[in-house]
Amino acid sequence: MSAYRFAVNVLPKPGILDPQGRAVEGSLGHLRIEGVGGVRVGRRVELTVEAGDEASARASVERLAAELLANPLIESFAVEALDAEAAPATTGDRVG
Amino acid sequence: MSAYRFAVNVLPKPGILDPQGRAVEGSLGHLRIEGVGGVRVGRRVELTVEAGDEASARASVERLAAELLANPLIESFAVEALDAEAAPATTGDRVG
Amino acid sequence: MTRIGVVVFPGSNCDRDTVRGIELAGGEAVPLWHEQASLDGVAAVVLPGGFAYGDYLRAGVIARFSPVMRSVAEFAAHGGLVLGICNGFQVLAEAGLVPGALLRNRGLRFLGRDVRIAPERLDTPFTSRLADRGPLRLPIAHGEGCYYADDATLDALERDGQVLFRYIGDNPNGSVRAIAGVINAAGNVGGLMPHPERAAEAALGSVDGMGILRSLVDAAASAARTPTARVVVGSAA
Amino acid sequence: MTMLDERREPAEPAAGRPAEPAAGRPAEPTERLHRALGLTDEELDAIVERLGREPNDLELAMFGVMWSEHCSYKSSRPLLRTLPTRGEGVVAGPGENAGVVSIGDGLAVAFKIESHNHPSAVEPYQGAATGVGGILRDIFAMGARPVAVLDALRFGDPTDARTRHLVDGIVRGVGGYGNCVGVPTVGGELVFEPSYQGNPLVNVMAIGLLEEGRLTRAAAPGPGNLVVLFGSATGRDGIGGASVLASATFADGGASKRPSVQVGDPFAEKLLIEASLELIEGSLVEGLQDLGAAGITCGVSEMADRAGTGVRLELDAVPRREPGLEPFEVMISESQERMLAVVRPERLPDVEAICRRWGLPCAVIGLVTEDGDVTVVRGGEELARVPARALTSDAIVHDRLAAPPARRRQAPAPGAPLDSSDHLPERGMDPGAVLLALLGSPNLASRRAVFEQYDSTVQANTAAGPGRGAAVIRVDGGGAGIAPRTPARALVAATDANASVAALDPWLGAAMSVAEASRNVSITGARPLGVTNCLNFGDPTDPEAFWQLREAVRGLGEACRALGLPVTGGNVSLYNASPAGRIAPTPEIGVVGLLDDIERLVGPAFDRAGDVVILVGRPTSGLAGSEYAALAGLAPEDGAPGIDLELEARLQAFVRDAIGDGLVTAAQDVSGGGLGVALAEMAIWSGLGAELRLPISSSPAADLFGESPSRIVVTSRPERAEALLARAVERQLPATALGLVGGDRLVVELAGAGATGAAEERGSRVADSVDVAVADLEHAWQDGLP
Ligand SMILES: Nc1ncnc2c1ncn2[C@@H]1O[C@H](COP(=O)(O)OP(=O)(O)O)[C@@H](O)[C@H]1O
Ligand SMILES: [Mg+2]
Repeated sequence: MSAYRFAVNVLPKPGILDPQGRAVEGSLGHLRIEGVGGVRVGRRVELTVEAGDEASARASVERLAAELLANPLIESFAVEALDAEAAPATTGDRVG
Repeated sequence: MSAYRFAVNVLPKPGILDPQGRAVEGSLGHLRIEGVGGVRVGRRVELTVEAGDEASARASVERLAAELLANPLIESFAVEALDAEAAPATTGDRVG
Repeated sequence: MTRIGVVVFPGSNCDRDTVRGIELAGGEAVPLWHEQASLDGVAAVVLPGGFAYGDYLRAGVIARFSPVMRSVAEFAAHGGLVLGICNGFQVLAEAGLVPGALLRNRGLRFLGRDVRIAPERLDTPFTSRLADRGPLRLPIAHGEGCYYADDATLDALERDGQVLFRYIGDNPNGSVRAIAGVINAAGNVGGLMPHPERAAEAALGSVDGMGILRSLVDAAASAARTPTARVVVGSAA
Repeated sequence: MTMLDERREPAEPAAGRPAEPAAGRPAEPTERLHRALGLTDEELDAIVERLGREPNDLELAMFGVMWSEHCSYKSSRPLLRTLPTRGEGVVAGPGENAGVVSIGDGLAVAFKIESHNHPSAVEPYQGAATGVGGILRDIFAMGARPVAVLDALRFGDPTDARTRHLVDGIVRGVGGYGNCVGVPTVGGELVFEPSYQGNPLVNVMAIGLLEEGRLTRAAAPGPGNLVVLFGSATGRDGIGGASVLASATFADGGASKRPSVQVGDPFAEKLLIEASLELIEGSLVEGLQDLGAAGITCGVSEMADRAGTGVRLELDAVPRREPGLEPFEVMISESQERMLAVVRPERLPDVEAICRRWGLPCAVIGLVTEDGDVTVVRGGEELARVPARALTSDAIVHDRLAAPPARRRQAPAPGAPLDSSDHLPERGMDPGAVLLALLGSPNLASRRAVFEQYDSTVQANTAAGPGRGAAVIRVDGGGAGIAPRTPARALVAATDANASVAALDPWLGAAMSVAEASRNVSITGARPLGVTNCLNFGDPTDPEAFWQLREAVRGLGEACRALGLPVTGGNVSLYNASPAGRIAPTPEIGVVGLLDDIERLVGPAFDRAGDVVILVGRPTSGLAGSEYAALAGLAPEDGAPGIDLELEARLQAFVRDAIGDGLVTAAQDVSGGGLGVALAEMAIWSGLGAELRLPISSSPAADLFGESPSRIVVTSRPERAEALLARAVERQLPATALGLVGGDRLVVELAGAGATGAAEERGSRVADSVDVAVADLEHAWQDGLP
């Protein structure tokens, strides 16, 4: 078993309203940043998977992304492999 | 002037409590997904910058990320260059 | 008295209010804990408002995978009556038990205020006791209540009479076609963003929610009388 | 360096104090450390005296957080002792996590207000969110189910970008937390005043209901009992200034790994509420304490001290969020959403089962002992041993110097004759235009944009939410797991702080704040039960700031005595200042009252056309500190209006009794913006106008827009008006029938010697009356918030 670290990038599908993206664009004026557009705001989830090999680790992540992290009606996702180094020590502590 | 597309990945800093990551980890049992841990949930912002060259485009994105997209007290960010192709077809009005 | 289940997820916070609303409407409310697979033989299930499992990732998404929701899905598939209120509506949408999705409010802010909604139909289990199609004044309290479905789906919903409620005047969250509530194609699963259980007593300002709650209790009572529903309930248990 | 909670003492040596070690003391490492931990040389001496030896680093860290102003009340304690704390029905007063007052039928109400000013200035969303979380824990630690939150917020210039950022983040934070845990936010305040620029105030009040028999103390009785930590795991949250301890042992600049910002997890809090109440319901805990400032150190030392016991802590038993925490980090971490319970060994399995059911980690981290010490051990090694008392009740107390400012305005004596020396442009003003300007000003306009971000109706007991005077929460209508009762009762709550008057006269500002909060409760018909308070002041080592605090506490105490109100708890937040100077002294007052029959609730909106409008009370002179003066940009020299506390008490008793006897159809108090704004709000909230005639004592500005206290507007049915007026006379209260409710305009004709001639004198079109459409009033009011 090895530890693989992945990121799942979840973004609103093209055509789906993205009010957060609009809000970012709306504040560009205040910041005096020019030439920025096409802003889409989504989620990024990083996680570590213990698995026998990378392929099976990735399969777990794909499933997690499809079932939990993204809603296929409104969002699309992409899975990205990261350096295992990037793994934070531990985080979870909720039981049950 | 060319168009450059970037992603900004914003994640809670190490050591900062990440309630979302905990919630995802807490739900893994119900999903019957094993071996997943170290979940951190953040934001991903994709955007296009019109600029003379990539360096100056990136500089704009860095500024935007530092001043608007990430809260430096609790979040860190990384800027990632994307294929210009990745630009979504339409996303709403470009500002600035 | 007709027994109606009220699901309690960790993070549900309208479960007690919903129990009370059902009782005021003449039903017997039965709390259903999220980890139980049995629905305790209830004649209908209500998914109450709140922030199930914190609602952190996307409202309603984690709740969908709980043991009780697997049973609720099965119950619904066999024609069992299910109503989702606010977060409960979000859970139903995430679970695919009603069409569409609930996005963040267009204004990106949580909104707690009174709105007016009108029923599109009076012949559903959730609207049968409403006197007419006139507007009801009900409170909303949500951050992710912007109803969304693509145009083809919306057209189909309108055609098939699956739009349950629409906002009248103020569309608080930017819902497409001002949709405040929908039902599934079979007509036994419904969801809405406003809170009828918070408008069930004159002392608190409004009783406009009672019609919806009474409709549910009525429909549950007749479901409890029909043998098929009993079988369904038994199979889910 | 300051720490990210309400401890704001400078950790650097105070001005004038030598940076070198005090004479006679060797410059050992501890010597430097204590200052970095916020302790003075004098305080270190006091610690050595209590221990009979030098503290080690861990012990010093524990003292550093416990002897902070926030935890020890070392400057304010002598003042707070002067407050009246006993009263009818008080079952828990100051010293407990929250005050508790019996409301009869076996029920009691718990309430407390607390500040989270500094964290909110640094990280507005999380600061406000964790502020809500913290005060809620104080409530359910007592065994009460939280039923309401009120947020009193104060900011600087409303048009400034930084202010907007703070308002936005803080409001979202309050809502983000309260909405998720399912406690309605039913009231509060939003005030803009220049002195809060850079130092916003976030004071949050929470109210809970409990069965009296379930009242739970935060004590650790019974040696041999277990100390159980449940809730979130412990991380490096809020270590802040104490991370100097880490750099002493961490070569690699580990301090940067120590985030000071605490992040709230309202979902975890919701689970904590349910689990805690279930533990109490099952009589499974001997004591329960929330963990907030100073974390486990504070929790165990206070619990032990209250019971006269000690606690032996097994450090490694504390569940961690991440590896590598040092002992001091575990001991002072301010990780949120944690509770400490004291449990009999035989009940542990039941406690664990409940925590498991709610998905909360739970661990036995210590044992109650007889020795009175807080002992920290790891693997058999004793890391620290400190008497619990030394950390809490026997913490150092400072006798601070108080000195009044060199030049100060005096309030005129109550009843002093009115004059027109206000130097305000009152003669010749157009009162209607002034009224519209006031209604649209940032401090008086509708706060809808803020409170709509709150869930004010969850729990389905809110009879009156934010936006119109006091909040009204039904007690026993059948919801919230409390048996229904007929008639159903209601809790009525309000917060107020008159900082602009307190800036002129802290005694008066505090007394007026108490009077106003209590009046807001009384005018619904409810009987005020008690007072909680949050004292937001400046640096106590500055004699003028300390004088302000002392005077305000005196005013608070006198007003409470006059009104018969016990002070059941509160909180003190000092060192509130920005580079521009200290904040206006802000004695935030929360009052909770009980209405015996919710059906008899009287609201502030006009009720029906034809009702008679009656003003009870009489204006006194003094426009200083008023919104009118702020609008005019003037600092009147005549001082603020005075207060007659005995009159105030009579007025409030009068209105409660009149409501109880069914004589009143609407009641509104006169405060910000004066009588004009009070009447306008009654009109706006009902959509009804009124036709009134106001006899001017001598100055239209003072009569219409002055904010002198002890005035209310009531309405009655025409057939009851005589009885109501007679009742006022009986109680020796001035009362004037002003006219009738009706129409769609608010018309106030100014009559009497003081009014006539204003227009003539100017030879202009300027009116001697207010005559504005209610729709226009509403428009100005709705859109006034910048
Ligand atoms: N201004 C005040 N008036 C009366 N009591 C006060 C005041 N400030 C603090 N107290 C009381 O002192 C005790 C300690 O307060 P605090 O440390 O804020 O409590 P906690 O740690 O439970 O939040 C509390 O019981 C509180 O009610
Ligand atoms: Mg406490």
